[in-house]
Amino acid sequence: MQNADREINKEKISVAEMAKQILEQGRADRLMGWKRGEFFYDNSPAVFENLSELDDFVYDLFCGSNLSKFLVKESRKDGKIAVLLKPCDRYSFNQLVKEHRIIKDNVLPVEIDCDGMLDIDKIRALGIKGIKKITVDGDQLQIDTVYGPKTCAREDVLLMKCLTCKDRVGGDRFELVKEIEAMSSVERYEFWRSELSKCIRCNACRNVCPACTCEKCVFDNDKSGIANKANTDSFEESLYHMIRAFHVAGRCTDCGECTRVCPQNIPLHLINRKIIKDLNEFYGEYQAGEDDFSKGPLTRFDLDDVEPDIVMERGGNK
Amino acid sequence: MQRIGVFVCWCGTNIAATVDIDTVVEAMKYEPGVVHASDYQYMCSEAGQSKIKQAIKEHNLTGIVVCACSPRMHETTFRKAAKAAGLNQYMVEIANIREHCAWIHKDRKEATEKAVVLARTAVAKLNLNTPLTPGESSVVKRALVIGGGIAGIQSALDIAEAGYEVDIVEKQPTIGGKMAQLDKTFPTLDCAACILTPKMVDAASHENINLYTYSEVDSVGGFVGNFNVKIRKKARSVKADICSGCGICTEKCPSRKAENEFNLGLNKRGAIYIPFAQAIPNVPVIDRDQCIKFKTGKCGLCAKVCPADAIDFSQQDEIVEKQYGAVVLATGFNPIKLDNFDEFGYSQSKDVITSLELERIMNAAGPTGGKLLRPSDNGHPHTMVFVQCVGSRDTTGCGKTYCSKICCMYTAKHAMLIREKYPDVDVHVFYIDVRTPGKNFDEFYRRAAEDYGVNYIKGMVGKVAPTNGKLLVQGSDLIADRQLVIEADMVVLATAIEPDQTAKSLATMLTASIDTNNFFTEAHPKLRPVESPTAGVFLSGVCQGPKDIPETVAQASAAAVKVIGLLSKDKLMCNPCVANSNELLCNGCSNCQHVCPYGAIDYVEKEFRAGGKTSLRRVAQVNEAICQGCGACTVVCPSGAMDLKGFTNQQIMAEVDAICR
Amino acid sequence: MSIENKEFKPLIVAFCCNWCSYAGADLAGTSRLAYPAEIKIIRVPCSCRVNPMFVLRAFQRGADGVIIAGCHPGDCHYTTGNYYARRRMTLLFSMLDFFGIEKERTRVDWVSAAEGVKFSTVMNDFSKKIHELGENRRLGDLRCKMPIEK
Amino acid sequence: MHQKTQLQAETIRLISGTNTRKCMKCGKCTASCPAFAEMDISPHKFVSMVEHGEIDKLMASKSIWKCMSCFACVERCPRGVEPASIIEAVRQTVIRKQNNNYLRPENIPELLDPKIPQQALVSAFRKYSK
Repeated sequence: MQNADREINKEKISVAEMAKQILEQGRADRLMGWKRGEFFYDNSPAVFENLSELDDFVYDLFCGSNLSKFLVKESRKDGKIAVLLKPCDRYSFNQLVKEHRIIKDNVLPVEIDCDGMLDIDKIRALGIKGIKKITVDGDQLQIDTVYGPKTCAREDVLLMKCLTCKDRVGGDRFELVKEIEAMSSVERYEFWRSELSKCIRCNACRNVCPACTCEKCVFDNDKSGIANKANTDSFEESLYHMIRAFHVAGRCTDCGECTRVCPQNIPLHLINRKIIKDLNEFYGEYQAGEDDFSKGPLTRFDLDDVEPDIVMERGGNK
Repeated sequence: MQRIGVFVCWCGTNIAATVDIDTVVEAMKYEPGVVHASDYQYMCSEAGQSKIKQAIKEHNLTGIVVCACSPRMHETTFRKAAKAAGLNQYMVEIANIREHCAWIHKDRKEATEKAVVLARTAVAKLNLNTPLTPGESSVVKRALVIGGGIAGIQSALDIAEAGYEVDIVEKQPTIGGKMAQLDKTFPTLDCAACILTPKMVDAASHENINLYTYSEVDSVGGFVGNFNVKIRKKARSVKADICSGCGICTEKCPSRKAENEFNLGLNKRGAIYIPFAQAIPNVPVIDRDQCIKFKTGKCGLCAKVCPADAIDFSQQDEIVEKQYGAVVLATGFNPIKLDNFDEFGYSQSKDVITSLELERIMNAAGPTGGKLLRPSDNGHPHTMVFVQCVGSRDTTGCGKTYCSKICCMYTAKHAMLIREKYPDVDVHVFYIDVRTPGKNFDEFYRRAAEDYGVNYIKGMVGKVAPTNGKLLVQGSDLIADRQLVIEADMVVLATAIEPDQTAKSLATMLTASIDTNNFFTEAHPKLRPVESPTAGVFLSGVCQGPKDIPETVAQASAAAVKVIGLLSKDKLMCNPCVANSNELLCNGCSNCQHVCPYGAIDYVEKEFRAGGKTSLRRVAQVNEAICQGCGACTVVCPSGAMDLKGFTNQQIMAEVDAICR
Repeated sequence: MSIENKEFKPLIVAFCCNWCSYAGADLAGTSRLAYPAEIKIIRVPCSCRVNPMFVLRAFQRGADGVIIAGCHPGDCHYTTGNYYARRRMTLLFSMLDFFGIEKERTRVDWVSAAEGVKFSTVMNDFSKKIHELGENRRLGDLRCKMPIEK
Repeated sequence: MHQKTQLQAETIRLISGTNTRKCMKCGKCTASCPAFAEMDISPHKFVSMVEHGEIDKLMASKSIWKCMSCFACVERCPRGVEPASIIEAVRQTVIRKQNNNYLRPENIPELLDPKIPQQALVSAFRKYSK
């Protein structure tokens, strides 16, 4: 996926150096990247307006967040903004350009490399506490902790979304979806009931989702009939994730941000992936955000599409 | 808050017999917004309507729910009544408690419960209704008639006489259709050509009628009042404007291999041909599949002999794009293929023919010059057997389930004509039923039997076996309860008729519905028989259902009247139940534009002020004159900005809630 | 179970397009072709007007089955509406199945204005299926803690 | 109709799987029948007689043993009524009452004639055995 109007790091200089050069040379007025957080593992998205602000710039193993969505607002401001796009972020970027949510002319997309981002929770789950610093050593991570040096396999602590990165060779991103499909209907129901019971309706999944950029979200709109109002009945509660998944169907790029940010660790991306899997099987392979012009699978049709009965005939036990 | 009146109709006993009206009325009184509920025996009657009007004024109602028959039946009636009483006509909702309740349920308690639910669903929807105003669109004062048979010609003539332009599109090289192939017509026995050809000439010479022969409709866009049609004028390879119609080319053409379609393949024609002597336009056409010039590059004899230099081998198909206010479908019929009816031996013997083939044989301009000759040896037949209902009334899938309607009468005609001209010929007719409703029809059939001695046999033919130059017809005589074998010289099959195959593709292009047999569906089987459910599309002739010539002509004129009524209007009221975009919510994502079948959605950059700042945003705008209100856009809109007036998200959800309460 | 089933009165919502299926339902009525009273019809202009949210809402409010009926593919009054509906509903049904909601509770069928008999058959058939499935508990509230019987 | 005859007619309809009401009395079955000359009751009457419950008469009829089960009537009936199936059903009813086998598998080889169509053989076996 390469576009002529995109910055590509040809000289293989560091991302920080690239960022500096872009602002220095005035190729953009502002730059969207990541800023060091209070802790080394909580880098957050930030806009840098001048060179001195770039002192806080960081691009390391904890820059998982997808910057595309911020451009919906940022690209509408005056001046040009450069944005750093990891390979996985580019799909969201394209999709948003396609939907006219990002004003393309005001953005300088900068493609940067990524070898996979880390999940701090996974590292902690290995019993590694008091972490001071993490360095990469081939497949291994050297972790400097207050209790002395530790190591772990890099593969074991990658973000979920990096494990099924579209640029990785091999692996099946639908593996978990298939596992759930193979369950009995009751098992599936119990699985989702136990997962969705954890939801606290914090809306983090929606807020981070690059496909959820509506001017006004239906869940915030009293007139939509599904608004997030006082819990007079459980409709909104139980169906929130279904409606959300359907809303982004055909537009979801499978960026995995929903699961990354979920404070309750609900594997929300599996719902979206199930839809992507179905779309691929029924209507041919389609990757939302592969380009910024093609029609999505739900806004086109074929005369000989499968009938809905196929759901009845397909696998998936009762 | 609305002030709603609920009116429950008894429909005589149609509803009242199964639904307890009082219970429904009583239950509605407690529904939110309802301030009045009453009932009446016939709500649609003048008295019923005035009850509604009175209640609207008396109770100062803002909307009414009528619990009655299907909205497809009387919605318009009640809307007019509401309008007359000063209400907006879209503040009317119908609860269908007849077709969807009283008529299909037997249990009174069950039906009453359902009627209450249906009524409260309508109330729930009405609570969210807002007055709607229909927009207006212009009317192109020109009609398109598809099909140039007697139906199309009659419709076109009537419309043209009223002063409107009409174009006829006919796929054959000439207008005339099936009637041009017929010999005589029942029940008067006057010759078909004598009454048809003057009409053909009238159509061709009428200043308001424009003929597109050897042409087909390629695509149709637009809507009532503004259809946009692409017509493909197939290449005739003859310049129609300079051809004098002398016919020398058709005589000199050395190719004689093509089957003459007009004579149903009973003889041959040249590669350049005029279908029949009275063809209109009288311009030949080159059959490129047969033409030696097109096949080998050599010949070109027709071009050499043409005194007008009208032959043009390089002619291409031409696409004409035109606007029409109304479309008349007059696509007609064909006899079915007899592949599924081997027992009648049609494929085994030349002497087994269809009735339409017999028409050609009997016709003075036909392949035998009007002499009744056996196709196999040109001999004079002595015994003829007619078989009725061949492929009609067949529920096994081999033929057609319906009665083809015209066969009884034309068979009587054939039998009579043969007996009159050749009294030495024995004529036997196998029939299942003889159906002769129609003016002077039964008298005609009885004359065939009584005056002309046609032997009518109640029974069916089971097998026709060609043996030693004869046809052994094995049939049953149910009155005598016996099986009989007739040694016949010719067998004539009254073959079922089916709609022309173009009906199906036209139905798709025009979104006009067709039934399981591919006949066009009428808007109402009794009350709107010549209109398609699609506004601006009208039906003429057999494309709507089997009919004979008098009926066809009557329907053609009726369709013309409907067209004239439409074209006489300067403006049409548009359906106000169209899509509507809430610009404040619109993301500008173009999803709605992608799915709109009419191209009714445009995007504009619009300024919005919020928090003291102005910003430009891309938002969707619906062209209300073009939108037909399907609602496809509403579902793909992620933010819910796109909604459908009259069927809003909130209204439908309120209906769901009311049903599921 | 069997006693429960006897008392089970299902609630079925049918979305019918105005041009074909609603007219088909009218024809079923005119022809006096019975189907169960638990089926309640909502008229929509086209099957493509049916938002999956409506289907979910019906289930959540206690419907035991939802059926969407439209013109046969190719016969849509609006030319293409039912093609979109077909994709949306296929996807929705598959997703519901993925959540463990009995997939037989949902159905799409194509009924033309001339198919009164088919309308009645389809409705009887669907109702029978819902009777077999019993009450819709799963989607009523996917998050409630009440365990379902297996 | 008498209860007994009604039951008999119902049995015939059940065994044959036909709906006699579909008959539109066109007579194509009788017209098609190659064994008509041998029959005392014509094929089309079979249908109406079942419809009217005259099963006893049918069971006594010669026709049921003359039908060759060629299925010409079934093939050509425009309404899908299947007179041959009705005749077969009546035969079945007669045989069940008689409790007798007219044809045994062991007798088949000696009766075999290569000219007999397979279908006729199968039909005969069904016809003359229980």
